[in-house]
Amino acid sequence: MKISVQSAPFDFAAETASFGQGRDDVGAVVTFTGVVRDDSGDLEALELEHYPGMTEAAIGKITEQAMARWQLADALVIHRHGRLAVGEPIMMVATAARHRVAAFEAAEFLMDYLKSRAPFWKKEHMRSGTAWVAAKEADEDALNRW
Amino acid sequence: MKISVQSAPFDFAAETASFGQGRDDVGAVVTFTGVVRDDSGDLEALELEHYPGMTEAAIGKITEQAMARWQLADALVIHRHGRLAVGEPIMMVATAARHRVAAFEAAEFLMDYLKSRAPFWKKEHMRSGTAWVAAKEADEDALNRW
Amino acid sequence: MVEVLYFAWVRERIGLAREQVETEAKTVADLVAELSAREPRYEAAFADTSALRVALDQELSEFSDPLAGVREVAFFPPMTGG
Amino acid sequence: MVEVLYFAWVRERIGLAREQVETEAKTVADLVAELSAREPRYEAAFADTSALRVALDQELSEFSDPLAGVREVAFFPPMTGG
Repeated sequence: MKISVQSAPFDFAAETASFGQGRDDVGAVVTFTGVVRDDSGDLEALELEHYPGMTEAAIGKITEQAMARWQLADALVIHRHGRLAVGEPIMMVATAARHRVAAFEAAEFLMDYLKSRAPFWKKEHMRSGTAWVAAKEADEDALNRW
Repeated sequence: MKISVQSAPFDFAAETASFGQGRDDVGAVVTFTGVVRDDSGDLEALELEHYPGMTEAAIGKITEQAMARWQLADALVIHRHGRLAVGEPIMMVATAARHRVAAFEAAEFLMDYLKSRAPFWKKEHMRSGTAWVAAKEADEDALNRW
Repeated sequence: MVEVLYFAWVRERIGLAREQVETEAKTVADLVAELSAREPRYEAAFADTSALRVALDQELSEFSDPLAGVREVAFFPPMTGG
Repeated sequence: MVEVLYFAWVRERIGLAREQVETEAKTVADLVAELSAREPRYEAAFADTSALRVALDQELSEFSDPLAGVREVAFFPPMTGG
């Protein structure tokens, strides 16, 4: 299990190269990568604020829960903070399990958690000004299904 | 969109390096990798037979359906055939979409399809003998939810 | 004349990967009956068609489907890919 | 004495990232009332607590929770990570 909250870019290839490898009980590896998207055509960058200390602890705790619930062989969460340009990866999650359903469900659960319970806040820097991103009810609903 | 049915190993890092990149409408990339697992402790290798011609066409068609249904920015399916040792990657799927739910759902749909509709057959080479893997009702049920 | 293909344990049981078959069969089921009547190894392979799948010209099909115009028929067990 | 932290637009509205607060407040809600009474910028930040979240010693908590033994209180809007 690896949790990292960092401002530096992460290397997806390096992170996934050894993830879930060298074990004969891993049949399924799922990864999710979140990327800065520009829906308005007006976005210059995203700024991610977080709560140092709480962020790592909270993600670590929920990832341990996911490991136990879906009997994961391994799990990885990397989340960036700071200023990110359109097209840059914001975060990634990886899960390794015996079966595909467990690997998919655990990755989705971690994503739903990160969207609505991990202490991150996004601010959009647009050519026309700046604005904090509002929380979506859909993200809260997504978490409640677990 | 890329579909490949091949006996050679694939390079996950190389395949994902450029996947879904350089577009400002991609917010979510999901990958799934299937790995040869040894549940019995007796497995030497897996042998995958397929139906050349039909395999590529069938996967291409279903991937086009997934692209349209979940409005994917891109999709990738690589599936190996031939003899594969425990721990070797069998196949991978990748999906790129605006939102995470679409990327996850499309990847799961493609997996459910590949498990029960793509013309592949697995044979287990065990120390104690060989046996064709039986289809699982659960895989058929999984496909029917879509 | 149709090209008939066999995969996985169907191929192993019949002992052939493909063959050309001269037939007047109207449906897949008719063709199965013709083949089963040939030899015990065919009869064994086709004993339980509920355990088999068929593709006509590389499209998954039903045993009740007509063979008119079909060039390639493939028989195989349920798929186990991924 | 508790350490009070503010994040995102709560931080911007109050104009502070953190401060030490001398308080006898029994609950988070009491602390919010004390802070709101200080200055308009606090009042503005805490105007609608249904739009806010609170963490006590880095655990998500409720506004009705007691402050006894708590060293760190953080106020912030609903999270928008991932």
